[in-house]
Amino acid sequence: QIQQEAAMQNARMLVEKLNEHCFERCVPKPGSSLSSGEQTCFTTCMEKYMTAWNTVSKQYVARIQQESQKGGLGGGTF
Amino acid sequence: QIQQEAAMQNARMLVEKLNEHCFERCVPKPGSSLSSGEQTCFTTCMEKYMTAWNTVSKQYVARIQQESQKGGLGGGTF
Amino acid sequence: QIQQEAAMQNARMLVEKLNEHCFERCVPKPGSSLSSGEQTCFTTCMEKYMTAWNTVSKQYVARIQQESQKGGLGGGTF
Amino acid sequence: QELQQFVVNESQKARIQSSIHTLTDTCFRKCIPAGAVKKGALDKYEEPCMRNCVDRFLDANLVVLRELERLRQ
Amino acid sequence: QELQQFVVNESQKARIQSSIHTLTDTCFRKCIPAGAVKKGALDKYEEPCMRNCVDRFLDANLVVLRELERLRQ
Amino acid sequence: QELQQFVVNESQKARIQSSIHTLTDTCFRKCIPAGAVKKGALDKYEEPCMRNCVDRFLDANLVVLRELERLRQ
Repeated sequence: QIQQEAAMQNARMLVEKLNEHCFERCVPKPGSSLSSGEQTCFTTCMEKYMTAWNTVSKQYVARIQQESQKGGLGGGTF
Repeated sequence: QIQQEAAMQNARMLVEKLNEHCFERCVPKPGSSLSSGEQTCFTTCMEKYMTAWNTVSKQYVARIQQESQKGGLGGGTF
Repeated sequence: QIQQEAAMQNARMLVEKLNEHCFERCVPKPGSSLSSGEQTCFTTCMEKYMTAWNTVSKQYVARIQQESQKGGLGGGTF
Repeated sequence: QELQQFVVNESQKARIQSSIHTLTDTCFRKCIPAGAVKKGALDKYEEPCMRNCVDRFLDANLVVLRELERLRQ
Repeated sequence: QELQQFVVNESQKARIQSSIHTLTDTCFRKCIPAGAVKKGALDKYEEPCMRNCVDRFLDANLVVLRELERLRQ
Repeated sequence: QELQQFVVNESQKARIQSSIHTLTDTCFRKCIPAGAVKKGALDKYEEPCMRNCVDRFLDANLVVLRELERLRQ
């Protein structure tokens, strides 16, 4: 249950950050409705942010494993 | 008591954000004292931030109610 | 043990903020390795951030003491 | 069980409060021009901008949630 | 009761630590010019700027608290 | 003792998750040009930039940790 809570927390964080970045970029001046251009920008931006998040995760985990094989400083520090 | 703690937490957050925004805007170069111009800017900015916070609260709560009447996705998601 | 945990938390926060500021300033375009210029900038920036943190701590604590001697509003408010 | 309901309600309220702070932060930045502040009230451009900003942010939020729903299936 | 006092003290300390981090963050941004960093020490402009920044931030804080006090009455 | 190990593991995982969010935030800002987003995929400049950004951030992190180690001695 703790793990499920952690996964939820993680998803919530992703959605929050994604909203923050994409709203910033796609809706410079909020009008009386979301224009179709803004909506497209938002969906695209969302896709890009999630791809970026995946890229970062992979790179980060690979690096941790690499450092922990080398032992030493890198082991417990990140 | 939990509710009181939450109200305190809420007020603290408001004051923190307000300070952050208004210090940024009103004190570009911190000098050896707060000039009267900076002080006026600060009080005005504070008033504006609190008005903005009120406007956002009302709009947000109205929207939640509207979505939860429609049911569906909007209900538990915000 | 709680105090040790707090000290750790404090150090972690310092390192986090320092990384954030110095990476922002010293590595504008991340390349395939950290250049020696970037590395020097980073060590210097780190030193500067820690000095700044010390300056802020001293000034802040001095101010709290000053205010609490005056009593009144300043006492419990910061 | 009542206690559990109480905790759920409180943490939901806390989440709403936190969203309101985030939204005020974001929309203040977007709708109130940078630099010194001249008037405490919101002027006739700023006020609707703040309200639209809240609504468009929540619209965008729904776009994200619908898309995530779609991807999960 | 001693435990309670201990918890109060610790959470007060935690709040002070957190304020110091926020202040360093804000004032570093304000007082240290953007871009690459050349010297580890604070120069003769940066050092008083950092100290003034802390004091003016706390002055401004007091302005807010006094105003809130006034509004509450 | 198993419980303790579980808590340690979980909080380590939480710290990793949180680092990934911070890194994505920082590197997205650095590698994806400001303004409207045209394509969902990362293009041939953005993709290596994101990966380099993660690695250089961790390199820089090591510089800091080594320096702190050195100062402590």
